[in-house]
Amino acid sequence: MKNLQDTIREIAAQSLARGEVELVIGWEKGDLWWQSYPAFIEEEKEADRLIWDPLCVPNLSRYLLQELSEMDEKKIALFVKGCDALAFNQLLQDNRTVRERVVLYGIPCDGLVDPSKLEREGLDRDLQEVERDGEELVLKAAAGEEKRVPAKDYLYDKCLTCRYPNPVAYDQMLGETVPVEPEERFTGVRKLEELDYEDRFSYWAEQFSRCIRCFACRNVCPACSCIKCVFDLQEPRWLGKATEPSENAFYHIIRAYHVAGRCVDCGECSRVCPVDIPLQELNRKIILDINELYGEYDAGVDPEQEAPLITYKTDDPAAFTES
Amino acid sequence: MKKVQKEKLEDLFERLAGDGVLYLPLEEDGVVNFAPWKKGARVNLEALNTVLPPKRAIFPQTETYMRFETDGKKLQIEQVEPVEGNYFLFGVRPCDMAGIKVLDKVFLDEPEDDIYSRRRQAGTILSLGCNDPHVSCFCSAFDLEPGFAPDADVALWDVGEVLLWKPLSEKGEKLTSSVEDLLEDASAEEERAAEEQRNSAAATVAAAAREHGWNVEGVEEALQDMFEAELWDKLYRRCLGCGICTYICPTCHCFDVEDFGKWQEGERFRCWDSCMFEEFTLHASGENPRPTQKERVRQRFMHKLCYYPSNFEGLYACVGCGRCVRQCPVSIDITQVIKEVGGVKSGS
Amino acid sequence: MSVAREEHNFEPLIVAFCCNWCSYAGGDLAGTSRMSYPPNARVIRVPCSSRVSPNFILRAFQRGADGVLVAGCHPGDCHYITGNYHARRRLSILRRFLGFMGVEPERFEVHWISASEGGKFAEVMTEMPEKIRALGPNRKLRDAR
Amino acid sequence: MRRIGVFICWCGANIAGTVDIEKVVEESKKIPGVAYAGEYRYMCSEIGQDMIRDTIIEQNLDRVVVAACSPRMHEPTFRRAAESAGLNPYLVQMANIREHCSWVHKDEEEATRKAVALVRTAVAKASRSVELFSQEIPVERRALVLGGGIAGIQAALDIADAGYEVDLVEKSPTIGGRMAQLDKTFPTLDCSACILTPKMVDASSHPNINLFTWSEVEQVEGYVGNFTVTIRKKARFVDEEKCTGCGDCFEKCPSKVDSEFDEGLVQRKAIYVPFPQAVPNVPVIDKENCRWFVKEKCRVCEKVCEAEAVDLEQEDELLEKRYGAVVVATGFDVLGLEEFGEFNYGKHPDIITSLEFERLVNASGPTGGKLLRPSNQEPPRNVVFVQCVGSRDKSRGKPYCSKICCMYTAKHTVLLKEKYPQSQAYVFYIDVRTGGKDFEEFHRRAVEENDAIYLRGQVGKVFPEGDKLLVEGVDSLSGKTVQIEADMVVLAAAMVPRTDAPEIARLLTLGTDAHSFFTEAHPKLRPVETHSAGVFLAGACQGPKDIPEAVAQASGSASKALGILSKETLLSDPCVSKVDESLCTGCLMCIDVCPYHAITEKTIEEKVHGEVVKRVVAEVNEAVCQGCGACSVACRPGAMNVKGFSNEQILAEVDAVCL
Repeated sequence: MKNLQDTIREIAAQSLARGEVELVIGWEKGDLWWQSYPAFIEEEKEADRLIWDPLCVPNLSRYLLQELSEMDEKKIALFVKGCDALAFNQLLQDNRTVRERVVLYGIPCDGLVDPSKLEREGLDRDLQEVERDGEELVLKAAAGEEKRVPAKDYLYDKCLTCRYPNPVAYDQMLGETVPVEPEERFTGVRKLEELDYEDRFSYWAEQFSRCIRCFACRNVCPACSCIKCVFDLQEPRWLGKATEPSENAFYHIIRAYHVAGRCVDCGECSRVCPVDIPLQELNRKIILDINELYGEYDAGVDPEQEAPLITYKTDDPAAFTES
Repeated sequence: MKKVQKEKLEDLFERLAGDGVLYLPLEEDGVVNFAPWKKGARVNLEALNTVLPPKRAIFPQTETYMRFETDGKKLQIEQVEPVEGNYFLFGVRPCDMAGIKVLDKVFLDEPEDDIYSRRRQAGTILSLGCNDPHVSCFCSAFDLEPGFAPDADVALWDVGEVLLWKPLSEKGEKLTSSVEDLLEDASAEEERAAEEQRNSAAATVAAAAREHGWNVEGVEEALQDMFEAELWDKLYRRCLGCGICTYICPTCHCFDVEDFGKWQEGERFRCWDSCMFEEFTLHASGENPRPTQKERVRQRFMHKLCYYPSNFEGLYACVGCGRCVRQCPVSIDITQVIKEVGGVKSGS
Repeated sequence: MSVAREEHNFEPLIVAFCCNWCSYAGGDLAGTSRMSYPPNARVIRVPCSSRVSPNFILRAFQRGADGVLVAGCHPGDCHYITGNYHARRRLSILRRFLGFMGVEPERFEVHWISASEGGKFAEVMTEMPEKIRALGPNRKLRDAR
Repeated sequence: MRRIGVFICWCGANIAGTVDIEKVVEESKKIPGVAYAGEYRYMCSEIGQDMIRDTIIEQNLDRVVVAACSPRMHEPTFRRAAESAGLNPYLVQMANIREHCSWVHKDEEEATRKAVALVRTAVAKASRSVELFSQEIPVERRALVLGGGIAGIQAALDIADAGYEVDLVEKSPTIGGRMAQLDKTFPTLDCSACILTPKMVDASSHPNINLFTWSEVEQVEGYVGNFTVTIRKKARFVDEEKCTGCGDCFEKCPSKVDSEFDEGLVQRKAIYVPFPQAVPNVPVIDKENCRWFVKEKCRVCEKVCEAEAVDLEQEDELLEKRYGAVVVATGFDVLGLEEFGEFNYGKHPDIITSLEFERLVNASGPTGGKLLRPSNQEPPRNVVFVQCVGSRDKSRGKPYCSKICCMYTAKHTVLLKEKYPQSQAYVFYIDVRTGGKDFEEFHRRAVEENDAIYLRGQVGKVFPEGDKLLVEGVDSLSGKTVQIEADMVVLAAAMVPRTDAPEIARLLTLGTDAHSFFTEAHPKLRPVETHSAGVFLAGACQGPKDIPEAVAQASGSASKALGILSKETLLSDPCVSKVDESLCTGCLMCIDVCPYHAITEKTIEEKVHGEVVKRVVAEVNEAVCQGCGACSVACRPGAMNVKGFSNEQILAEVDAVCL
């Protein structure tokens, strides 16, 4: 890992020094062990702030929305994990970014650590730093103590089902590609589908009842790139501000529907939800149905491929007689 | 000092719930939040902070206060009673209790907010001292004590098999006598244990504060001159503009007013709003005095650490609960702001 | 004023989005042919089934519809050539998704009804309330206020 | 507050018989925004319309709801009435309380309740209605006719005669189309060439008609009144100006290929004129088969041409032309018979299609009009005609009836008898359909005067035996198996659209049916219009037709086209999509779902936080947009809205209808 981090710093410093780009977006470290967050580096000497560790989860592609429009013709370098690269491609397909103005450095990613999984087992106590070493995580405590645990047990669920850990879009790949061994991603959806309609409804009603309408799931989503979101319109007022069960359901159904065929399955929605609503399952249900009805489609893999909900075949199947 | 055996808690809850709504930390799908207790509910008194602060019981996210009906040109308006009756907030952490005090200043000072005031009065708050603060806890920065909430009606401490129980107010006394039969006198040993826990918790947080430089002294004054500081240019860039930090904050109290209409009838409600949202300051004209996330992020920190204390005799609108530190998806961390501003001051 | 909503005497309220060229005309034909069907459904005329946004469908459920119908030209016969092909994909995904949310599929139906199918229009208008009557009033997604 | 007027129609007893009008009036008055509610026996009558007009003025109404019949019936009527009172016509909404209410519900209470709900919904929509204005679109007063068969020629002549310029584009080297291949026409037995050739000449010499043969349409942009069409004028390699039509070039040309015009019964040269009466009578070089283009040697034609008209360096020309209206008359093909192995078509020269039969009996055909068996050039004696080959055949062919086969087969039996009185015609048929003027009489003539033997049943097998063809079939009337020793078998293969019909449909955004026939805008009432405004259909490209039908439809199309060309400007329908640029993200998904290519992208400049930034947004060409609204649903933030069916309006309707 350290090697990769050095490479990242080196590349960032170089491309800024050579004037190839005016901004590098990567990750940097906060005071607390889990804080690896987006860093915006504009000067060569700042490049040493950049880090790479198994907690660099925030998806950086979305920042292009804001940064590109503020930088006129300037170029930006971006470090992309597998999911970030899919997100980038989706932004490209949605006409929300410009390929020529972005330099992508691909980072093959072997999964990121879910802090809550460490906390659940009390492994966060005195924790200072988390490192990845092969199949293990090295947990470094304050007093220099080290503990090794199997990495797989502490990765985000979304990482365990990741199908594109190696970036699909990049100008330069940093590091060795990692093996692709995803767990089945539709297990959760299929499990819910075993419930009858009443139980499904109760399940979701309960989940949605926790929603506080913070819109983090929307704001973090690389497919939610509208300048003005339909939920924020005053007129027509599609969504009221009251956290009523009905309004919450409307929000979550339409949110998922609006990313139908464009969701790259990065799972950031689930990750950022402060009340742990399994939002990714909603998106995955739609992905599953699109795959089943209209052919396998992976959003973000090929920005040239036509998204399934803006095209059709004359002999498409319909789901209107199913019950 | 009294105590209640943990095995008797269920009886206590039943008693309290019979006398009003009993809000306490319940666990559902791994998420712990204050919610009305029902028999069989999964109570979690170990969780340090609930995801959402207990302010919801006093200042609900959505609250209808008026109904209206039209009939031709006639308009009928009916006030909706805000108070649901008695309630108990059980297991409120000292930082969250301090958060309620911050809300009190806003809503109970003149002009008094009638809805809030009536709700506040109807509640009895039982606080629970923290024994084992989290790495993100920084209440001591605001002179709060993790182990004790002086403003609660009853203070509780978890010392193993029992919860120590100490009434702090008239309401607390009244409650204590109403559940007398479920309480016992605490032993000196238990009291000493509680004392030790209090001290150790306070020491832990204070040590962390020292280590990280979480010192709010002078921050309010420093920020007065920092409206145009570079700090904001850096900080906002990673902000996603979601409302997590504000909605999970025990001191945030901004609300919006909206109508829900159905043809000839409807209702008016108020609901939490967030200064992180673009629409928060959007004028009907289309003008927005806080046009970008930079102004919004600045506003949040300025409000908590500068404007509010300027208005309320130096009381910061942050209680160091650490929720935003933990929950912000991109780790925008108020302690870093405190540290940096403190640093700016000491450096200047 | 509204259809009786009491559980014991439950008459389902159905919001029917009908495309102007085929299904609405099919409804007109049912009328001119003096066919008879129950009054549960109320038609909202739209230019094309591709104009029907999921937002409208959900809003209908929120505001008290017990069922929602979208009716358009048969695939291949769209007045706008391809509109119903888009509607077919969009609404198929939505229908399954609502099912996933726990809304019984009988509550959201899509039918292709041509301008000459007055009989089919009347049939759908008769059968859909029957199915929904068996399910009872819709409480899911409904705004209780 | 709005001042909405509600006008409730009794429609005599049609509505009032089931709906309690008084109650609807009373309830309407209670609806917020309703300033007036009244009723009348017949709102659509002059008195009713006057009442609407006068009330709008007297009551100072700003919106109108008419509760009456279907808006598909009288919406234009009531819009006009409102307009006469100075109200924008799009501020009128209708509640359909007849077709959707009084006529289908029997219980008065229920029907009345529903009528009130429908009125309330219309009021809700009306209150969200805004004034809409049509745009004036200038008309390019020229027409394009696609296809130079009889339908195309007729349409072109009609338009040209009315004084407007027409470009007639034909894919093959000559105009004339299928009709030029025919010998006689039923039921009058006129000589096809005799009636067609003068028309071809008329078309070519008409001052208002420009012929573009050996040309294809490559691209179509624009909309009614303003089409921009790119025509590929394929290289002919013969200068039309210089060519004298002497024919030396194809006399000397050494390359031979099957003649398309003669259905492959004979061969033509690589440089050729399809048939002697071709218009223009200028040869064309078929590049695929020309020695020069294939092997780079020869150039014989060039050498022999005294007029020096042969120009082997010629290149395709792309012409960009503008039109106000388009007539599509691309005609038909004959179904390929690969699926019909039992007939052994293609395996034996005496098993032919009806079109090939036409060539064999045609005086200009390969046999000079002598009907001879292709296998041995001897006159046939027994000829078996098989009807419905691929027509009315869901499983292997087409489910539809090709319509003309019954009649041309009757004609063929008559022609056979004329040529060889000793011959015998057998016709296998499913049904004989003779709907048409003098058709049944003609058919009887075939049966009664010419002794054609009609056998109701299907042919199971055709196979050669010796120099004969054995035809095995079933006579379903007698139930017996029939075996006929035939000299010739003629198959009435189904009529299908041209293979490039889907491509034409794509270019012009036409609808097609399952078989790729173009669809008309309405099967009864708009039979020559298409869903693309300004594009009209003529002839068999729309469905099987005989000559008089094709001609009639062509004249119909021409008059529709003239309806456009005779105006200097057109008024657009304002109920189309509109972009709110402030909401548009520029994802441009709307472009992908628009069937009319009505949406394009444009770059706008706007001031954001004091700085001018550029961004891409969608833009609707209101003249092209037809208002389907597919874009409005693809648009997530709702930047794309449909005027007259706006998000605000439909939402208001949903809310009101659910009360």
